[in-house]
Amino acid sequence: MPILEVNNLTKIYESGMIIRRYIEAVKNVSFSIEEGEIVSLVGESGSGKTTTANIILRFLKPTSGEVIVDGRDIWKDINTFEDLKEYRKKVHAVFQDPFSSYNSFYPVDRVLYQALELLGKNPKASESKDLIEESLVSVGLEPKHILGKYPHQLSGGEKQRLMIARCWLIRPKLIIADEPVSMIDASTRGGIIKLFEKLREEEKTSILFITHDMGLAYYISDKILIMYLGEIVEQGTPEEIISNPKHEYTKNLIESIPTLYKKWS
Amino acid sequence: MKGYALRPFLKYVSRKFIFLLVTYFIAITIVFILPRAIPGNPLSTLLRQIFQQGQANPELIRSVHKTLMEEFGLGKPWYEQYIDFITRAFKGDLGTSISSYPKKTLDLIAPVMPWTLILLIPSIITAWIIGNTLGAIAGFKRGSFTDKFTLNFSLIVSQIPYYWLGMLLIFTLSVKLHIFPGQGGYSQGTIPAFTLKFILDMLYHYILPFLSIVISALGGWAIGTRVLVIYELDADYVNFGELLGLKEKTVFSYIFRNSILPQVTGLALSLGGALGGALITEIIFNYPGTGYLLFRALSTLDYPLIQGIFIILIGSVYLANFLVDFVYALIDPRIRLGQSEGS
Amino acid sequence: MGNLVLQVENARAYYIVENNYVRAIDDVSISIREGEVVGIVGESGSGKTTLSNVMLVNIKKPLSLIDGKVKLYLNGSIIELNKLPREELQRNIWGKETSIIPQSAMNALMPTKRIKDSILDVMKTHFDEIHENEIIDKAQTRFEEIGVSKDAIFRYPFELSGGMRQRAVIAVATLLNPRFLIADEPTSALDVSTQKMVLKTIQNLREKGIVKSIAFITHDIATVRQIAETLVVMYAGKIVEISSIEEIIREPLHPYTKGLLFSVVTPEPEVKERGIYHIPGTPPNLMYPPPGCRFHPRCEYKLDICEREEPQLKVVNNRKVACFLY
Amino acid sequence: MWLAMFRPLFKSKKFLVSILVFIFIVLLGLVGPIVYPVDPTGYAGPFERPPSREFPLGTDTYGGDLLAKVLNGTRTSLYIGFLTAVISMSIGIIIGPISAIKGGIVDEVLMSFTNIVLTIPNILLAILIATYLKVRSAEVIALLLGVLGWPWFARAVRSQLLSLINREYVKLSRMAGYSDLRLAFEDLIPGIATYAFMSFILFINGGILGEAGLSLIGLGPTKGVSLGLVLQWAVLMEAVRRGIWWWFVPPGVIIVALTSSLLMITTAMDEVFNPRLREK
Repeated sequence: MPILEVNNLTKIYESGMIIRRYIEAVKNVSFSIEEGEIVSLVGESGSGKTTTANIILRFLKPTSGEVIVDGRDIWKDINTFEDLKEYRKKVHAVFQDPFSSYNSFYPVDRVLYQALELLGKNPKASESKDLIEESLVSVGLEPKHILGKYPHQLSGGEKQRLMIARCWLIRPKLIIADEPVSMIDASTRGGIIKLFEKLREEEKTSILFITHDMGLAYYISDKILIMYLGEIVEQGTPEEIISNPKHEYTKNLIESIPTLYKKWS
Repeated sequence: MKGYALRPFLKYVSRKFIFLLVTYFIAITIVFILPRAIPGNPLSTLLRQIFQQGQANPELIRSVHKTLMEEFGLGKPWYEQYIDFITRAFKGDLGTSISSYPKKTLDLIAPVMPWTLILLIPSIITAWIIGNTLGAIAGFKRGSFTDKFTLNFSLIVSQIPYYWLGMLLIFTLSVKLHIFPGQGGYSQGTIPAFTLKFILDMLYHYILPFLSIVISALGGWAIGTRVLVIYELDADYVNFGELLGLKEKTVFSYIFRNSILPQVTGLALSLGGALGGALITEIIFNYPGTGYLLFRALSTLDYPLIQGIFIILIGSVYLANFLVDFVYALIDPRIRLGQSEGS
Repeated sequence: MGNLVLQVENARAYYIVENNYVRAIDDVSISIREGEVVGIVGESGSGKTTLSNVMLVNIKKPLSLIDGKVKLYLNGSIIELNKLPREELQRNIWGKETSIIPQSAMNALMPTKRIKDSILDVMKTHFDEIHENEIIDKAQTRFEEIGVSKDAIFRYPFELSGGMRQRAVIAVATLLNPRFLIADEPTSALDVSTQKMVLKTIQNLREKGIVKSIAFITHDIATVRQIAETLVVMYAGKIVEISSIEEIIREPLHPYTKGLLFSVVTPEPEVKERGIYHIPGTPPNLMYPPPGCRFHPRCEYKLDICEREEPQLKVVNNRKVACFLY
Repeated sequence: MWLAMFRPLFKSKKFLVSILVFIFIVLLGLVGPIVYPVDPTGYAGPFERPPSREFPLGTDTYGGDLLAKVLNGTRTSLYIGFLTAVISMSIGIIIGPISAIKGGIVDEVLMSFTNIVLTIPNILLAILIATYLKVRSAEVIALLLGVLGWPWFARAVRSQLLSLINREYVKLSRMAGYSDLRLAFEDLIPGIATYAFMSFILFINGGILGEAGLSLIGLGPTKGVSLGLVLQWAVLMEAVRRGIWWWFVPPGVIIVALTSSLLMITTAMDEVFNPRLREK
């Protein structure tokens, strides 16, 4: 059974009180993710990939279609606050902007205490402190250097690692990683990518990796979905997509990507 | 092509127009509801007062009473009163004054309205221009002495009520120094006419009320524009322009132009407040405008006149509001041509 | 190798922040020659944008040029740009001899003026007398050369699409055929398809002789590799390596260059084979840079000397590198 | 954290000077009437006396002690200003967040309503309403001004919240199972707190100036003393043209000092907290 199943998802934005306008952000999107699989959703700005993420995270209600996580429809089968909390334990996210991922009024470790609370653990218990330190170490952060600090005192890479530490605590079945490294310096990106891979290896976490960077998608994923103007126009293994793109859009996209080892003609 | 280019402009302007029309309708409705909704029914109080004042002429009292009953339609169901009220308002029949019975309210307002417009329009435009220019210079030279001085000056000046500044000006420049006349729109004894002599006399009387509005209104504009300019200083087009060699003067003109555009819509929104202030200023100066008429109406509790003045004033504010927005849509190409969103 | 066009010698440019210095670039020298495209690559905080401001001598508070020279070679004579007052630079140098394609080209043109009016304003600064029609004709020709319709100059910037606007900016920046052009991350905000178009446009500028030489500033080696011959690698306000781009890709010398190159992920089999690399740690706070080599706290080849002495750029096999390993 | 946040504020000269002026005037209003216990409405002595040792601010046409009037008037004006601010803020802080959080049709209806109230010239409407009220206590004046003053604040709160709600940390708190209420208190309100505080100050100004304006045309509080009422009587009695400056200058000075010191406080706060205005 796939961990995530998206069936015929459509999101139409409506606006205007008298004259109504409609924008189709996501059109009839279907895909699935198996346990321990990393699937990349690749698209340029405005392609609808973030809207898709927001729907899966249950922040946005789709106009039609269904999202099934671990066998349960996230709109029909979640009715109580407790159901929702259960769902939150299963699906987590890492976002693009490490700076706006932290509320500047609180120390950065708040994100970890929040995770413990979600799990129903007493954040003040000594066991909690151990869990937090353990999670920090597992993402390569020095607890002394992080605990009690405010967001502006950490680098973007450290903040993103801390987000993954949060995932280590929650151990969700699915992580929606929405451009998690696009605002991180290239030389530190790799470390974060490896942390996602480690999560997948050790915890069998499935990851929906949303990105505009075909190189990253090629490197990290088991399967790539190409999204264009709200639709998934092509999907396949990284090798299939890169060496044998079928859709015009994908062909053009791959041709435009600057390569390192070969120069453009 | 031409028609296409016009479309966003017309859309913007007609949207504004409809919005203001609806709002005006609501405002008139409030004018209708108020005397009927407020406990203690001011109308009957008023009628009682008219009797109590015991004016000598019982015939007059009776006809005032009759007119009032008719105009306010008391006794009729509210919706009939309402429809009556609205139709008469749109016909320009704003009722009959009590204090100057049997004059029609509109006939009383018509002659004083121009005085208010002559005072208000030039002064708020002058204040807008001077205030924005000062603010823009201060913002452009941010951190300099000029900036600090302008800011602090504007912060204080913007909080001086027009009328109190008027009092100070009358006291110093008129009462103490006898430089300017301290009251009226023209010298007593002269008759308004289109003669050079009268116009000069009028201007002479105009200076103090004009100044008191200009000075107190410019502070707010200066503060606002200064901030807008500071926001604009780091704009990409400024940096790029400088690196293409644009002179400071040209860069300033760019920034000025872009920061002043939002202030045009600001002008539209500030009109109501400016009018309120100007009305009170007129009272201080015994200036023969709407404010003075309103003051008289208020002190004689001439409700029909008060209502009439409000319907006209609120209408004028909306009309001016619309005109300013129209001009704004004309001068900002992003509105005129319709900026494509999210590119 | 062509003649020198622009030279920066031993420049130190610091930001003054609360009575302290942020040493944004520290003792940096760079030479740009006729006909070459020099890539300047570095990550955030490496000083690459400050360097672009120094090359143009656009020094504004809180940045100040503490030390160093910026020389422009013009028809056999040498102008020390750092000695010219700002007005002089504006009138005779910027836009005319040196120019820039800014990072955020989306909003780089005056938003409430037609492009032609912005162009006329620029011309008015450089020439006492201008003939409007002539300028418009010339500008239209340049627009067409660059691949923008010539009617675009009668439009407002917001009426053009993203890619068109970017190219209009390039056209405006190069109207007066500047000798030296800086492209400051001109593609980093663009989708890849637009990015390629813009890169081609910039390449054409040199091929058509519109500009003599280009400094292409970026954080992305894969992008700059398509367009530049020489690569300057910056780290924490210093140049750590200068070499031909092919050689750097074949064999990076400086440990930082190595780390940076191996962290690049492109959809190529080579990348999957070599794996993805990252440099541990974070770049230093330039208010308190580490002593010795600024990279030593993150360097896996660190020697004892690296903590004490600053390595200077030295020539190694026709390449330049600032590292004690060589 | 809060302490550390406010520390830079006390480095601002503008802030220090204006807060001192403000505190001084508040003390005048609060402590003044106790220290100087003269009946502000009573008959104190001779008419229209200039300031003297006996009557520090002189007397008016009815022999009223002007210092007593100004001190008590300051108190009333502060009270009205504060109450106005509380009312406006309460309305704005309900409408703005509901509009932002609910979105959709609720948002559109509430914002249309807000825009209508915003465009109705509220001073004129206040005058009109006040006309029909036979008894106008200080509270009624404050209610009137407060009910008409909130729209710009509601709009600003809405747009600030909209930008906060889309911040990623808000989503992350939600993903940690936060309820809407907890989210509002922990993540949203701190984000708009300084802005709300600054708006509160501006509402106080609106109340003080509004009261003075209404009073001047005879629509102020029908009992008690306020700075506006002192000015009104000065105008009615032609104090300006008869040169009785001690009657109309002090109340005006207090109004201007009070409101401009408050405005300066907000400006200083903006310079410290708004990154785009911070001096480089």
